[in-house]
Amino acid sequence: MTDRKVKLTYPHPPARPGEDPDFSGITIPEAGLLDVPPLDLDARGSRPYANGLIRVLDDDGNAVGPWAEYLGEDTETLMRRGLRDMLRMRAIDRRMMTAQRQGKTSFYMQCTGEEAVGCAFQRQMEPGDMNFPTYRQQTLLVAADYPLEMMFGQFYSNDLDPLNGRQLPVLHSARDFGFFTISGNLGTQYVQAVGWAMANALSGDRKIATAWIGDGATASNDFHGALLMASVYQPPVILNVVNNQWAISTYTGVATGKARTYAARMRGYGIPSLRVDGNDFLAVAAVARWARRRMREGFGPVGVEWFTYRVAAHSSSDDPSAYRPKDDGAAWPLGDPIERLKTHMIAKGLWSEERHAQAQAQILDEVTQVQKRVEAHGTLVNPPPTNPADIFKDVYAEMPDHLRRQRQEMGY
Amino acid sequence: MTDRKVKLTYPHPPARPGEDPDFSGITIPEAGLLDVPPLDLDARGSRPYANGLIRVLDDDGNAVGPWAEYLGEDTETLMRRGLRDMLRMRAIDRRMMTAQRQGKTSFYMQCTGEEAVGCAFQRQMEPGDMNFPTYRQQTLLVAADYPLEMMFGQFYSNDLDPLNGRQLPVLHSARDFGFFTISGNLGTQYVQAVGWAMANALSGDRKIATAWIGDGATASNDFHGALLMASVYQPPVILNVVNNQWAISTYTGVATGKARTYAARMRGYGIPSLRVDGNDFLAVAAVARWARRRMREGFGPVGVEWFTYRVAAHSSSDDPSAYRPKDDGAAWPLGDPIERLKTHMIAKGLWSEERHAQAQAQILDEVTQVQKRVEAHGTLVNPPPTNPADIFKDVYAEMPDHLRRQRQEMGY
Amino acid sequence: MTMIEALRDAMDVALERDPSVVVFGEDVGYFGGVFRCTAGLQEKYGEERVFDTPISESAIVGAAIGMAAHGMRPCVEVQFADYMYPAYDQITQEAARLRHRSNGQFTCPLVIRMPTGGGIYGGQTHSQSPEALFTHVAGLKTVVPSNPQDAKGLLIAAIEDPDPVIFLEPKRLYNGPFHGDHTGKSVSWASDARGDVREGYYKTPLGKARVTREGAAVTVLAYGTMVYVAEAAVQNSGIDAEVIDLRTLLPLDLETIVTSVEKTGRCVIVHEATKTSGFGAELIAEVQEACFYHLEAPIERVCGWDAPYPHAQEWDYFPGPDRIERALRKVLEV
Amino acid sequence: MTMIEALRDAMDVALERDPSVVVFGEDVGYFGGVFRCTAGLQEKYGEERVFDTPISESAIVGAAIGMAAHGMRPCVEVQFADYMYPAYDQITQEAARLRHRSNGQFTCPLVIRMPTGGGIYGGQTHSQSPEALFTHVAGLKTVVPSNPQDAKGLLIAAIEDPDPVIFLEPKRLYNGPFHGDHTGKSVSWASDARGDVREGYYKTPLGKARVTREGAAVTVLAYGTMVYVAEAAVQNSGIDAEVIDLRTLLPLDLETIVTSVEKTGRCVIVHEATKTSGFGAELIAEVQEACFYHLEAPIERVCGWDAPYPHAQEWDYFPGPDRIERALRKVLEV
Ligand SMILES: Cc1ncc(C[n+]2csc(CCOP(=O)(O)OP(=O)(O)O)c2C)c(N)n1
Ligand SMILES: Cc1ncc(C[n+]2csc(CCOP(=O)(O)OP(=O)(O)O)c2C)c(N)n1
Ligand SMILES: [Mg+2]
Ligand SMILES: [Mg+2]
Repeated sequence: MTDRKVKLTYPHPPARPGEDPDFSGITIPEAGLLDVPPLDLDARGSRPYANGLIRVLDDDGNAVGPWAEYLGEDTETLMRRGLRDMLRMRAIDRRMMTAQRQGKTSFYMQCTGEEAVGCAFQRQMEPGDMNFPTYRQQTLLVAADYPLEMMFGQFYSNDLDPLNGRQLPVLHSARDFGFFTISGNLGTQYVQAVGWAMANALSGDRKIATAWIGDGATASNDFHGALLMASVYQPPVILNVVNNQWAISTYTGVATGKARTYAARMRGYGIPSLRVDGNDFLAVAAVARWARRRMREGFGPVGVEWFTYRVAAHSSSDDPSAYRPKDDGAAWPLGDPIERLKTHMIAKGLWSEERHAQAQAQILDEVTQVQKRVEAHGTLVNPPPTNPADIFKDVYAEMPDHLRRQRQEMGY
Repeated sequence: MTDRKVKLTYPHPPARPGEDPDFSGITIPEAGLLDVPPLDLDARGSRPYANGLIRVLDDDGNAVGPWAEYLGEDTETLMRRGLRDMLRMRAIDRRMMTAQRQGKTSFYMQCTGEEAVGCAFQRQMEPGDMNFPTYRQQTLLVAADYPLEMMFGQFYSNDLDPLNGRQLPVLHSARDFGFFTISGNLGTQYVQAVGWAMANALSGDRKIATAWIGDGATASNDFHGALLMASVYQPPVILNVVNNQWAISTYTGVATGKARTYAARMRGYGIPSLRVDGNDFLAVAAVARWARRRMREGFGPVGVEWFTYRVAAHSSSDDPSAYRPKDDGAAWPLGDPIERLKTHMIAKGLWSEERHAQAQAQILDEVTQVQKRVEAHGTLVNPPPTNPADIFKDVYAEMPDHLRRQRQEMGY
Repeated sequence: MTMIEALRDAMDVALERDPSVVVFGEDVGYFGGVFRCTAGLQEKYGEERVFDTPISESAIVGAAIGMAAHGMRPCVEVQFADYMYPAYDQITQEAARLRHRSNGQFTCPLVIRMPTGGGIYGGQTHSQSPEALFTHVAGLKTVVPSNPQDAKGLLIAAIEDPDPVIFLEPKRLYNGPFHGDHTGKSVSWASDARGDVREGYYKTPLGKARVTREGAAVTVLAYGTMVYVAEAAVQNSGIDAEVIDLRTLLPLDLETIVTSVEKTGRCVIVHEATKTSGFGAELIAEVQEACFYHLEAPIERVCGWDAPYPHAQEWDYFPGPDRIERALRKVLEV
Repeated sequence: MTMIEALRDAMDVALERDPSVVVFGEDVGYFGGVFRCTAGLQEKYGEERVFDTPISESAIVGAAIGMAAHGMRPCVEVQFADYMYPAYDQITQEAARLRHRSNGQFTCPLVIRMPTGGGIYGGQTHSQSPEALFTHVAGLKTVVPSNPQDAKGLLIAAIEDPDPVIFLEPKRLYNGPFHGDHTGKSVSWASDARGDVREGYYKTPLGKARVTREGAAVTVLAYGTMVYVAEAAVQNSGIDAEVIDLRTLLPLDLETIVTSVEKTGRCVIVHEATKTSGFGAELIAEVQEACFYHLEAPIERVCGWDAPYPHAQEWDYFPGPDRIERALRKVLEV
């Protein structure tokens, strides 16, 4: 009786453990093909950008096409800073993963391979702009020159932790650095960012909000709510999707379904959307600059899909060898963001392999020094960290009676 | 300091009370322009159908274009039944509204102007197919020949009520008539329909599910969840959006934002989608037939936006004169579904004004007779309806102890 | 003044005094809300301050959280408490926690108004009383006014509160007190002293209960509509009960409750919400702990049955004066 | 067998016996779940029976409801109980009510599994215990197993149950019992009799508690991880306490509880969830009503503090043996 015609489909990644990495299904348009649209681009007009891929750096490390021209005067400083930020980020990831493995904290999440996205983006934002990041945008903090002492303090939950040990090591909050308090619940902050941007517009403070979400979390309800609210009220918000192809063990196909791209999905809401090579530092910087300018002119929200690859494990609790080929990341056809920027800078005569090795070592050393200093204040497990009675602080602005009684019961 | 460039937008209806109805902003393509796509249409290919409007009946009542040819052999029976169903629906609405005004029940919701959607759709479905309707698709019941005794029984919450008085008069449930139990919470059933359709595919029962939602409720989380799940697993489900331009007092613009159409929004999920003149009985029937056939072939979900107008108040609690021009509905450029089908049938020599008036009177009389018979069993307020202890039944399959104790406490 | 007018007046005062106050929700703008609580406010303050939203409770609350964190004071409406569930994630995991998890960097001064309770033949999706789902969540305050005077003062206090406040409005009281007899004549607020609402700005502090009737025999704890139903039961029975209107469920005014129960030695708790794990359970837990040695009888609960709120059997479900009277007699028997 | 293996075994048995059983959720298919509870099941039963889903808890539950109404028996996983909130609308307004509101036309035999509780340094979004948010909702059953034997039998019973069951798995017990001392050596289920799980099909009935330790001085009501922490406290204190593992919170085995409290005259309730409006309140309400004349002292609650679950202060938050011991002594003082 069963009708074999009607069957469900189940999206699969191109390769599984034991197989070779396979990215043949991914179409990569040439760099430099797409032009820079006017700032008042509408959804309809954004079609080629939503279905295509904005790229600046070509396979040989040359910066090509109209977006290369869009970077402003001082691209040299931009690139030097960017390279430093990305190297610093990678050094932090490395140090933290090691410390986590040594049992000095509970948990960590790396952003290896995705450094260009946040590092290039953040430098195009303005003071007072507010990012609503996920746990994989530590890059936004690094590029905002967030003191490493605070980052490591939270990592170890010691007395340097700006959040008093309340949050997981990766769930930062740094209002003064334009970084909203991260939630462990996926998606929730996407729509909060839209609300913040509405407040930007209503208060006339000339600032903007930026929303961040992973490809997997685009499935969340708040992704939908955010796009809808942004489409209706047109606040100054940049709606970022970081498509790194994986949601823990789940392939991005389970989040896209038959949609062409995440940018296309956003475009369906009437929000002009672009898709960008997220491993191309210059492409990210150029598009972020364009988006920030668009906000300034009051042309409303924009969606950006940053196309990248999660090279590392999902988190310190995850082992990707159980669900994808070994060294998958190394085969990613859009390369490594640090390598690509380095190659370009060398080609431009601004950098060399030697200086790169030197810088890398120096940055790792700096980071390690900070880490050691901070670790001397104690780690999560040794010695015991923050004050237990602190649990009751900040539940409310003023502590109500029942919490006061509970604090007493605790012995404080 | 405020930057007047960055301002929020607030969508408005074209006219408000005291103004003339204004539908000049609505583009209505000619009837018959769009062809019938292949059953395996994909999202990309559905672009013209999602942004256009499928119409069969032109302004003079002629059935034109390729979709007119798609109705099957016996269009005469189809139209006669359809006209009768629609007239019956309108008679029911009329009788029920009057009774509600007389205080014989708590609440009612009419579907005036939207009769073609459900009436034409349902006759294209097959036995065992399951509709997941909203409160405004009583038409699906009428066209499934649901006994009026049961409908009125629920209306009066008397002993003929198949739901034992538990539900509001409009929130029907009729499994044997392919009608899923309606929830008062908007949107929830859209994704349940997708789950049911997944079960259709997994069990190989050759049946399908149809999901229904209003334009306003497309904002709900479950709309998003449903489209995503349908896009990922490709079950046999028809995803209907009834765009009647209003959500209580809120104009449809607040639900669309800058999106072009609801069909376009669905297309963004990778689901092929069509937009149809919902006041055109023949267009609805043709597209429903096409969609049902597509399902049979296992080509996956399809989205349909039925473009119509909510002529009546939102509900018996609502007074539209507070938020839209008087007689807005009469000015709706796509006319009245009954009038349009009647005109066509007269043009075809199948009908006449006299027979129409006669049929109308006869149907109203039939409905009134049933109503009277059912009313004799009691109304919500007089005499008291169903058994109070029934509250405790069906909370669980077996009544647990605590409910047994509560029933005793009640005195049963 | 009706409770609807009192609530409107409160929002009017707040909008007038503080430019960071904004009011929004489904049908809240042009039309003024399906219960008319915001009627006229958009006209008065413009669309930037009072506006309509899409039908997404999670997006309404989510956006409001973003605004509140930025520094505004949103006062949003969920059309019926029964429709807050899509927003439950944003309310409990986000609004309730911003201050704590960011160590005070971000805060969430947000009010979420929602009509609650039954008595209007609304069936299972227009009658629910979800207060216990909020009182279980640290970081939220939960308020249930029972009359126009309180409604105005409490709403102004809620809007000025630095933390998120759930503001549950008993819809059966919108137009008048309701003593539980639906066959009786409906009473308007005009004929009730508590409908006499002061003009202009005033606050009724959150966290303070009110003894609405003094008595020595037994303490009745109630809130919202049940305050009147309890009063009716007391009246009918002739029992010398003390009735306490809790007004705020969290923070709870335990002092007023304990003082009363220590005096009476007996306690009956009344609410419309389903019994199991309802707020009555928490009240019992606190009262038995604080007043154990004063209690002469088990504390009784009169609540909604543990079933979905039915449509036609509304008055069999609703905890009416008779059921309350029976409970009063029961605790007095011993 | 670990609890993870026992749960997997239960699903294996159910998938094997009944073709209408399907298992799905985030990372549940190919990978076998972030806690490995479904490892190997997709390989064994194919993708149509065991599959991965998008990250939308509401869509997972919503689709499962549709499948259940059609006649299947979905057993879905929410990755952490902390992530059930987006699905709360579907769970409480839909799954819980299909049978009632359709007068039995549609039913919802659905199991929603979710890891619950703290003790793994998961911070506020990987540690919550939301059981009271389910017990308040008529139409749901709520189960919390505390050991592999029960976990398997209860899960099979839940999957065969004709109504929706919330199945909360204390993640701190996945790999072994935990007595509340995180500095001590971790114990595996291999060394515990309750880790000895029978092969093949068996059911542990929903709604039956278990006395895990008999005693005469005081009754301790606990569930999940707290059963072991309570046992440790009892052991440490040398008090002759009776410990009851509730296993199912709703329907509640009141008989077993009442029998015990009538014997001991004293009662301590322990749970990890925040105290206010937690399930402990309901237990107190029922116990004081049923056992009022047997009670010698106020019933004590030892619960999570009314604050978000902190990361670094985990062991100050977690209701450990010392706090329980203090409560035991307190109720015995009188
Ligand atoms: C509401 C919710 N559901 C599930 C989870 C568990 N979870 C944490 S991260 C993750 C995968 C997210 O993938 P993606 O959005 O692609 O972000 P990425 O990790 O790739 O940066 C999941 C399922 C969660 N945190 N919140
Ligand atoms: C979750 C939820 N939020 C709000 C409501 C209240 N409500 C009932 S109908 C309605 C408008 C729905 O409009 P639309 O979806 O366009 O359907 P229509 O009434 O036009 O058929 C609203 C807001 C609800 N029932 N459920
Ligand atoms: Mg990802
Ligand atoms: Mg509508």
